[in-house]
Amino acid sequence: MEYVYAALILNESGEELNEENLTNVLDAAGVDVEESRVKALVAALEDVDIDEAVEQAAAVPAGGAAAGG
Amino acid sequence: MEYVYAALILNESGEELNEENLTNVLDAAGVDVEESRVKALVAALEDVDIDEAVEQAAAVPAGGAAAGG
Amino acid sequence: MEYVYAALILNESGEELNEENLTNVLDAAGVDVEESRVKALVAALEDVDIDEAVEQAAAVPAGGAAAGG
Amino acid sequence: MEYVYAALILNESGEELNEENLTNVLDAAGVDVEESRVKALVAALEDVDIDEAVEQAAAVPAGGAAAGG
Amino acid sequence: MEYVYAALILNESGEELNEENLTNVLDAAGVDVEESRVKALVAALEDVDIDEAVEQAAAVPAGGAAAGG
Amino acid sequence: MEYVYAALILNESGEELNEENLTNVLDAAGVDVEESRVKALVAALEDVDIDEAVEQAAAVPAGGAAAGG
Amino acid sequence: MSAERKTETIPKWKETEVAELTDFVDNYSSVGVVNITGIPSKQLQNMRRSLHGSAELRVSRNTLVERALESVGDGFEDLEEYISGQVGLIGTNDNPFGLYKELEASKSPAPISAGEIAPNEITIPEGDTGVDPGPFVGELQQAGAAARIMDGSIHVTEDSLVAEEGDEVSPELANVLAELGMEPKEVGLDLRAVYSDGVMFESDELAIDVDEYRADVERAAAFGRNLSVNAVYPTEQTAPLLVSKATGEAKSLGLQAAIESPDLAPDLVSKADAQVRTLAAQIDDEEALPEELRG
Repeated sequence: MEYVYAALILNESGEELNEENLTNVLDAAGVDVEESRVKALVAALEDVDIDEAVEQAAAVPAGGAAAGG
Repeated sequence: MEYVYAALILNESGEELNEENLTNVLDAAGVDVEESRVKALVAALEDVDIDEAVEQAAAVPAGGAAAGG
Repeated sequence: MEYVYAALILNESGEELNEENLTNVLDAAGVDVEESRVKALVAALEDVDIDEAVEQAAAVPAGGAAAGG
Repeated sequence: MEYVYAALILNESGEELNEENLTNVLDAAGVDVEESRVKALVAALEDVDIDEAVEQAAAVPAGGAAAGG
Repeated sequence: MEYVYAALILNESGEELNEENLTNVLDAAGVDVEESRVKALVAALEDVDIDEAVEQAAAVPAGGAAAGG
Repeated sequence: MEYVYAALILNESGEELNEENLTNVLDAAGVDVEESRVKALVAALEDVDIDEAVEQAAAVPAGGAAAGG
Repeated sequence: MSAERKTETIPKWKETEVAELTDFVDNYSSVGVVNITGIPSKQLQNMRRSLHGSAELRVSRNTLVERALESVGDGFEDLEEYISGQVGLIGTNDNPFGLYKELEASKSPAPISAGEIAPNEITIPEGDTGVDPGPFVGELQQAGAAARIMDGSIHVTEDSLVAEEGDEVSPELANVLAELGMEPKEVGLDLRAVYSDGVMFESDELAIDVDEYRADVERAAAFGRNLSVNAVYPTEQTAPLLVSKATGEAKSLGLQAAIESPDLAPDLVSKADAQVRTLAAQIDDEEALPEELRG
């Protein structure tokens, strides 16, 4: 998930979500970055409204419901 | 949440979750890092099993919300 | 509620949950402490497994679930 | 959670939610207070309407709801 | 998702899940194959137990839509 | 399921879902193709709205739903 | 044997017919045997016409059909075991499963006559027959139905099985069914078997459950999504899910570790409140509780 986390940081910081920035964040975290995965993620997120997807998660009780199952 | 994401990336890369590493990751993402938040994060996570906490989120069934409805 | 919160803090700090400690916490928070209530609370919690109760509550979606409904 | 509990006691007693007061409450409970977490919490709660957040929680019957899932 | 489906076919046929085989399957289906996506898929699946991952419901508000309802 | 996956790839690539194309995809994946299964699948899917079925699947995550219930 | 056969005289027309049938079989990738028993010739003509383009029906003497199948060989002769009674050959270059579907869909209900064999179970449903009291009650009962007079008309009091599959229909039963307007037969070209590209399919193998296939498609799609998300291989469809998942994980961690983040603060407050309420719920002594928490 580290690639996705990195994308979300960029989304919050307001920096552009591109291959270079993603690679930099992952590099800084000591991740052995695979270019193809960076590419794939950027491509996949191109048309995604990230904020909306984030909000959807917010609607689901994080950590909570476990016991509910 | 960017601080938390940064912690999650470090957790996956296996790098130590300390102030310096966190700051580096956030810096690379263009975040204007607040030292006290980084410190607080490190302190908050000191005794926490991150993998377990993450898994608990996973335990929320996708349909979780639906189930509640 | 403040009395119960005070009990929860003591539970986490590991300090003994007794009248004196409860009173100190509440005092520090500027609460006008009622002795009888402190007494009653300490007595009432004697047979309660606080950690269990707290965990049980954590299983409840904090605020979130509402959205799920 | 002790930092959050302490903040909520202050909210109920009507005392100002600042670093000093938080530290005092936690100190009185024997917590080994970390300044950075106190700072971060005060900052985090700055824009939060605590009473509203509490009400949201109240809307979900404690302990119960999860079982419903 | 065609790349994922291709991986699933290879997983069932027992053929090795590598770039060449994936490309062949996609080619045969008339997909205009992107090398980087193939690479990323192979990398993503490297340490994954596909049979398990397939059965495990994507622990996500997949019901996302549902959550809103 | 490999036959169904193959059909889903063709559905995404936009190629016609016929016996020849299905067989080619499965062949490329090293599947020992049974002609009769291909035939039955093609005939059966003539009456299935694949896009709708896929969307339906998205609304009810496999496995997850059960866990949630 | 061969000497005998040589002396056998085969009329010219038969030879021609066999040759045509042979051509027919040769022409199609799939050839089947259909039962046409009980189909009036006019209806058969209509069916023949409605098949036009997708399949062709050919009716001839069974012995000649068998001879043609033998002369083609190549496995087609195995169709002989399905030839009995009134049958025809059907040929198509389309999918045999599709052919079966088409033929089934074109069947229409029809009344059954005395002496015919029930093609499936026949059940007279519970309900008001609308028939005035009279000897029909007895006829129903004789046919095996639970019947009596209620509210001025004859009622069947429960779903009554009056014939099993394969039973011969008695004159009494045929009468009763006719009176009730029931049409328990499905008339149409009944495909017994198809020999297709070297494989023999009997009718039960040709019957496909579309719902099952639909369910398979859903399952396959769900599996694809699961894999995409669980292996963190984002696709256009699953990228939002992965974002949500990552957010959920961060939130879960944040709440469990009580991380002081503005994004989490409201949830942390809610969580604390929920904990207080849960704990309070376990306190029996109301003296120990503030008013808002008293049971």
